[in-house]
Amino acid sequence: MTESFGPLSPALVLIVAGLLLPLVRGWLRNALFLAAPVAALALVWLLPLGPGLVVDWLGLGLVPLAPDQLARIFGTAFGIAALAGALYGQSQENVAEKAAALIYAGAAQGIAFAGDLASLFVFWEVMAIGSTVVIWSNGDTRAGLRYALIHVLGGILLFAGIAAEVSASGSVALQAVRADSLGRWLMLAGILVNAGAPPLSAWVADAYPKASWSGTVFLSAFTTKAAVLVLIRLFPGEPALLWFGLAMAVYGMVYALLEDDIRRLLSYSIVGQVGFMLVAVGLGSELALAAAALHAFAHILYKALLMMAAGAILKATGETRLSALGGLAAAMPLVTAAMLVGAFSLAAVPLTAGFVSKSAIMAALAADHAGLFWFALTAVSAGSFLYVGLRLPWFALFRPAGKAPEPRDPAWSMKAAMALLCGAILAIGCFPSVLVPLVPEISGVAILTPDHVLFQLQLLVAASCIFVMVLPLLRPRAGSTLDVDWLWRELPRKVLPAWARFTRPGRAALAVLEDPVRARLSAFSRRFAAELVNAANWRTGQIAFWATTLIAAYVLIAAL
Amino acid sequence: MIASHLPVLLIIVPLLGAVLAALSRHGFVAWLVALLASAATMAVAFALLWRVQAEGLISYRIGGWAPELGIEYRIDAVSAFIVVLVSAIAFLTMIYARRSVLAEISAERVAWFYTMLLLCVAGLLGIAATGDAFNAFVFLEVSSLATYTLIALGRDRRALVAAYQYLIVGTIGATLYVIGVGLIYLSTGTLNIGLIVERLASLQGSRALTVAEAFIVVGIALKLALFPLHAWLPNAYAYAPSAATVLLASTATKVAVYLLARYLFTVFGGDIDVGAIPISAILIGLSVAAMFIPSAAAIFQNDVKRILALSSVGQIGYITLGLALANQTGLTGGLLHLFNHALMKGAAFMAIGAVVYRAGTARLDDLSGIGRTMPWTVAALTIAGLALIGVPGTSGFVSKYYLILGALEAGLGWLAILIVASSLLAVLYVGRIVEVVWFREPAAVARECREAPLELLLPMWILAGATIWFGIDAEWPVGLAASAARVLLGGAP
Amino acid sequence: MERSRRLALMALLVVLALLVVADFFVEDHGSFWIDGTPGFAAWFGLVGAALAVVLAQGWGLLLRRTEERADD
Amino acid sequence: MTAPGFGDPQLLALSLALPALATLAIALLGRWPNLRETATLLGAGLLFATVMALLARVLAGARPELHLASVAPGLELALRIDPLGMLFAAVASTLWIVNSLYSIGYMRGNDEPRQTPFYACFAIAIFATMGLAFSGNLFTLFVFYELLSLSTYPLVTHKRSPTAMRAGRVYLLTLIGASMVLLLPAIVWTGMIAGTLDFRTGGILGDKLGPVALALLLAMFVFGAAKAAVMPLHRWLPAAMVAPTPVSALLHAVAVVKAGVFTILKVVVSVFGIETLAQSGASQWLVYAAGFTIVAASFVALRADDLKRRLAYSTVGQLSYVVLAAALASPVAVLGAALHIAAHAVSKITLFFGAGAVYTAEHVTKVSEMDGIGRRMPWTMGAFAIGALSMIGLPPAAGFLGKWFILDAATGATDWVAVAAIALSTVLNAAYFLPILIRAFLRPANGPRKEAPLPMVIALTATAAGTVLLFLLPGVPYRLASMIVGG
Repeated sequence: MTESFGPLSPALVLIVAGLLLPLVRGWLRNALFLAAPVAALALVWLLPLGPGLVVDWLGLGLVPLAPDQLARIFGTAFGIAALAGALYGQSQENVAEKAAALIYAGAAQGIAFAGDLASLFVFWEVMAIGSTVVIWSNGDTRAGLRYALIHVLGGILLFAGIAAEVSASGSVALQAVRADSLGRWLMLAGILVNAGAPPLSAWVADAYPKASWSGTVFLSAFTTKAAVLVLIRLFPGEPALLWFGLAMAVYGMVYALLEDDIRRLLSYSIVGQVGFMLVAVGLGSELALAAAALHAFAHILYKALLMMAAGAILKATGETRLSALGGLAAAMPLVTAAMLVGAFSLAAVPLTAGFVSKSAIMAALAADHAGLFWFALTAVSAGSFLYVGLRLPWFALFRPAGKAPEPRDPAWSMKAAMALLCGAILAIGCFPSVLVPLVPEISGVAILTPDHVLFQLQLLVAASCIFVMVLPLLRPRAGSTLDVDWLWRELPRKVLPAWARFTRPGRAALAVLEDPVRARLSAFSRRFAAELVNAANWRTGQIAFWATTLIAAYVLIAAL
Repeated sequence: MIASHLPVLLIIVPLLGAVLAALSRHGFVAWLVALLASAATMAVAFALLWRVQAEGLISYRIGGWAPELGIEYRIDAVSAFIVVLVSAIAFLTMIYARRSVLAEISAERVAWFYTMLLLCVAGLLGIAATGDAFNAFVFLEVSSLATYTLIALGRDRRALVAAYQYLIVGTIGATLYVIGVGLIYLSTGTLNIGLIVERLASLQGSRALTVAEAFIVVGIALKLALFPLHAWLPNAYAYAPSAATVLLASTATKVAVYLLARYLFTVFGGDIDVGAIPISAILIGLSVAAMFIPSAAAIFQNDVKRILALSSVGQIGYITLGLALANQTGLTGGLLHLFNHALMKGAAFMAIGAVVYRAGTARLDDLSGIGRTMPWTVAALTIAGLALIGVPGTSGFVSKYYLILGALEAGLGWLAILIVASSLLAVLYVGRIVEVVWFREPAAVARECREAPLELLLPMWILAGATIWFGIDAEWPVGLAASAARVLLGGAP
Repeated sequence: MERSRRLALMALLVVLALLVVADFFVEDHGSFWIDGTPGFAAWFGLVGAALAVVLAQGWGLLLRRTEERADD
Repeated sequence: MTAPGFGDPQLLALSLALPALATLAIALLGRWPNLRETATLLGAGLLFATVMALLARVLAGARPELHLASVAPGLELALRIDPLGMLFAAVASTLWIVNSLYSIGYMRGNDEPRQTPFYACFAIAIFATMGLAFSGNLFTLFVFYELLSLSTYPLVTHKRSPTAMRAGRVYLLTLIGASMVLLLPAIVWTGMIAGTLDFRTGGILGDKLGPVALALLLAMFVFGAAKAAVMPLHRWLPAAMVAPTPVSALLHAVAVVKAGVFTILKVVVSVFGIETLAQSGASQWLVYAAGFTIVAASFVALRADDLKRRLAYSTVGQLSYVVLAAALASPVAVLGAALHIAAHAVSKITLFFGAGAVYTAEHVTKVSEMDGIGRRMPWTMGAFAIGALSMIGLPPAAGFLGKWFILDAATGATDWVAVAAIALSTVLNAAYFLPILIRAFLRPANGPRKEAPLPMVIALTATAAGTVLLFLLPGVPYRLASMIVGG
């Protein structure tokens, strides 16, 4: 049955559409922009599950299209994100961004469906290119360059790891492994860079907010989640991931609590949420992996929705800093609703998709008796509600604003996209059983049971109490929080001049020593050259002298 | 009948030619005589080569006297090799000489010039052909005296000074040589080389002999311009008439090398270190010095003729290095380089002579862009230059290849590196010429020039063509050089 | 603390108390020794959220700067 | 495919005769530029056809041979096609067509003087490249190697400015100097030890040399082939950038530099034999040397503002990828090296074409002057972007191919130094190529759209397309490359 669709993979559809996009104009361009994700989404479901199609390339048996359950989960999520993003971005004028966004989405689909390491890597890099162009299209070159370089670094680490894996095992097959050799560590490191794991997590909050109002929606969906997908495939149950995940969850929460800019805040929260997924992947049980996939699915939906809301605010007011916003709820009701749905979903408020997926993760942790992680993540969940469910809506939307910006109503397409995602999130939240065909492993998880709902509500209300109590502390303040990227963004600026100052005396001393030597050398070479110029003008006596010397030498040696 | 008298004909034909040319007193007639005589000589030389290859050693006793009393001419593979080279170059020089000489020498001296040219050739051939140590001295003097005159005929006033210097140095050299021969005669009682070899076998370790060798080697070294005894050469070549320079550069030093090889190998035995004298080591040292120092000096010259002359001194270093290595491959390389260098330097001096013929100068500064107006001439010069560097595809490469191989066979890896490293100096001086003549905008002089006449181009291109030809198919010269080397090392002829 | 905030806090605490009470009436499926106890989520949420704020504030004191990054 | 009686040796002879004839025709037709250019294009086209015919034979398993001349005992001028040479020849002859087209646009667009010698020398260089690729023994290789150096000297000094002449001197001295002082003795030494100079897969040295001597001999070959620009013998390459862009494009991205790495690779495969080399460990030092070159060149490129200089240092780095692979001395590494030769050729020529097009249209030579140029010349800079991606090694561009196998080999040999060098340089490559693209596409354009002359645009579009196609359909080069070691 795979044969009947031939090589028509969702990835190919999107990438080709992306390449064609700049060539068509007017309504056709917008139609294509929208139709391609629809077609891709349809293909995700039409492709029958199976071992896929083997292509010979460079002597490697590549399987660029291997539909399985996991591919379908992520394919669906990526498809919905692409569709919603395309709908949302209809009014975006920049064709480069739109084309790149489609290629980006296509590459993500490609990763989802890749059945071997080589095709995986190819799509991995195409994804890096697509996302970089999406960021660049908004014109911030320096951040874009930093983003690109970090991803090239991640890419080459993964590449080296894959090469090591292939040369060790002799095949490009995707198989679950442990990080037990340098090559596999490289592979893991490459994936973790994309997942936003420490120490290089800073790129997420650095780059994503630099994209346009519509570009960020795409960015929030694909790169990190694709990394989670690959981790599920390659490193399920890798213990190191537990700790990486926990660190990311805490990091994301702390930085998000401090952040002023909405989109940066949401970017930090991506890291935090991916941390949840990584913990689940590190756990490695079937349920945990399914939960990780499900959380990725849900996260794609609600984070896209949040980014859409943020993008709408940006488009309407030209501002995304909490400290400069406020009181938008009345003027932008739909955006307010969207942001609340998204935020609540992130915070796992019951009846949202996030509640379903986070419950699955917690259940998996409980099932494996991973007490430490269970308690820690529960605490982080409470903290997450603080920043995204309370702090963000309060300061952006509800608090009385000193100077009220004059928002413009978002375009119909943006509204439609937000409505679509709100609907999806709430539908999943209310009827978790719709996910069972997609993720059968969660059927046994208690989700909308009274005790579980009550538990979650207590947690959320408790967090709300703390929020109200310490509200002044959480007031957004303009500024920035230092991160690891200080090392490459600011350290060189401080060190290089200091280094120059430091080496100047040394160089001066060297020059003092060097100059006479050089002068003497040049004098010598001048004399030498003069000597050579006149080499032919020896006097006869000199020749006679040499002849005599030679004979004398001969005779002398002979006499000895 | 004639065939049996070939060895002596080799000398007699040019001598007779010289006499006729002197008697003719007319430039053109003298030239014609010289041309015919050299053509005949060349024919004789090739016939000799053919006979040597077929029969081996040819011994010819003048007047039928026994070696003890009379003079013996001995033609073996080595002599034949040299004889062919000298006579062929001489013939080409004659073709080249007519127009060149007309332009450079006043009309009343032209006949005199050809006389001297033929005398010189006769002397050089005689050295190669004779089997008698003193007779070799006589021929050496004949050729030298002719050479002094030839140089002195140069248009430039400095030619006289150069000729005078050469006269003094040459005389010193000849004197040292004859002292050495005298010492040998005192020890062995004979001047015939064949007999000397026989009698020396019983005289190993004699002091007198050692001293004799010292005198002979240094004497010949003066003639072949071995560094540091080379200083007479650059000015002599630079100021002599172009045609004379061609002949001298291609043959005179080569014949001296032949004589050196004769003494080192044939007379004093295959092991060229005689007694306590490490001739091999000294010769290697001097050869290496020759490869570097004069070549480096060449880079700084502004007169193309002087560049080429100093380059000759350097190239002689390679040849003597081949002798010093004293193994089959190395010696083959040395002799092959002798042959190849004659061709390439001949072509180069012919080319620069043609340039002088048209432009009136050999100063590099004045020759900017002359390749634009004299492409064929300058192309020949370039080919010769590439061969001097040792670019593969030219004959220079093949001989250097054998030298490197010889050095490696002797276990002297560093020497192999030095051989190629010194080629870099050639890259510099040749590159300098090439850059100026091809890649600069034409100067005033160059713009007014026309291509050289066919008479100059023809012999020049025969030599340049041979340089390329023997770079691609070197079987013939390699065969000649290899069999000569075998003879010198005491193997079968 | 201004009045509206105090009111809100009171209201929230009341809600929380009600939830804790309700917790006594549902069957808990605790996975660990403590998490099944009634009201666990309430006090854990208070402590967890407070810890989060403290952690963030502490981190902010150390690394938060008032100026924007040079090339943001 | 061909008439009966026209067998492999004849085809082989034809592949050398065609560029030679083209040289002659170009020289004779100098007065009529259109005819002269026709001769160039015709020669290129026919050569391409010939090489393709040979390619089909070689893929089918034939190994055509042709004896040209015996120079002296032990010195034979002989040709023999093996897969590696075939790959090199195919790349060079294909790109000669594109480059000819481009040259015509460039030379006319810039009103360059001395066009006849330019085209003639170009044809000689191709002649030498063909001979080099098809050489059957070390001596033949050396002959064509030197011919290539000599024939490109006039091209480097084409501008005749003092800078150009100085660069020409550096160029010639380094290339000829290194080849004479090191390559030639290495060849002679090899001949002495092995008793033959013929190339033979698996090597001719056997176990006649110890590890130290092997390492020394390898060093002589590597640094002797200075065209491979392994540091410290790399200075000639940036210096040679004074040449007109088509020269930089074909010769300093394809023919000349590839001749260097081709020589090294060929020597490793067919003189040392990869097994001998791998077992003795004599090439380990070269991994470090090449790794250093890769990284150091990238750092220099990072700081270069002159576009062609940046590309030149990029070339220096990329060449050492091949050298590194050769040093790893495993079948996979050789495969990667061969593919990298092809991939780098087609991508780097695209980059140089782009640089030349920008120069012709706008007289821009510095990266700092390229603001917004991508908006004005979208085709040119689009192609440039593809070339840049390929240099970084990102799919879907050809640069990925070689890197894949080289990394495979490096990790397979657990040579983490090599892996680290490649990883670091990849990031650095991105760091010096991406700013160009950012400037070109993201800064506002300061003028109307204005593309380079049409022939140039066609040429660079073709090579950019080739860069992507080579990635998507690497079948033929892959098969050739995997035949190198396999037989």
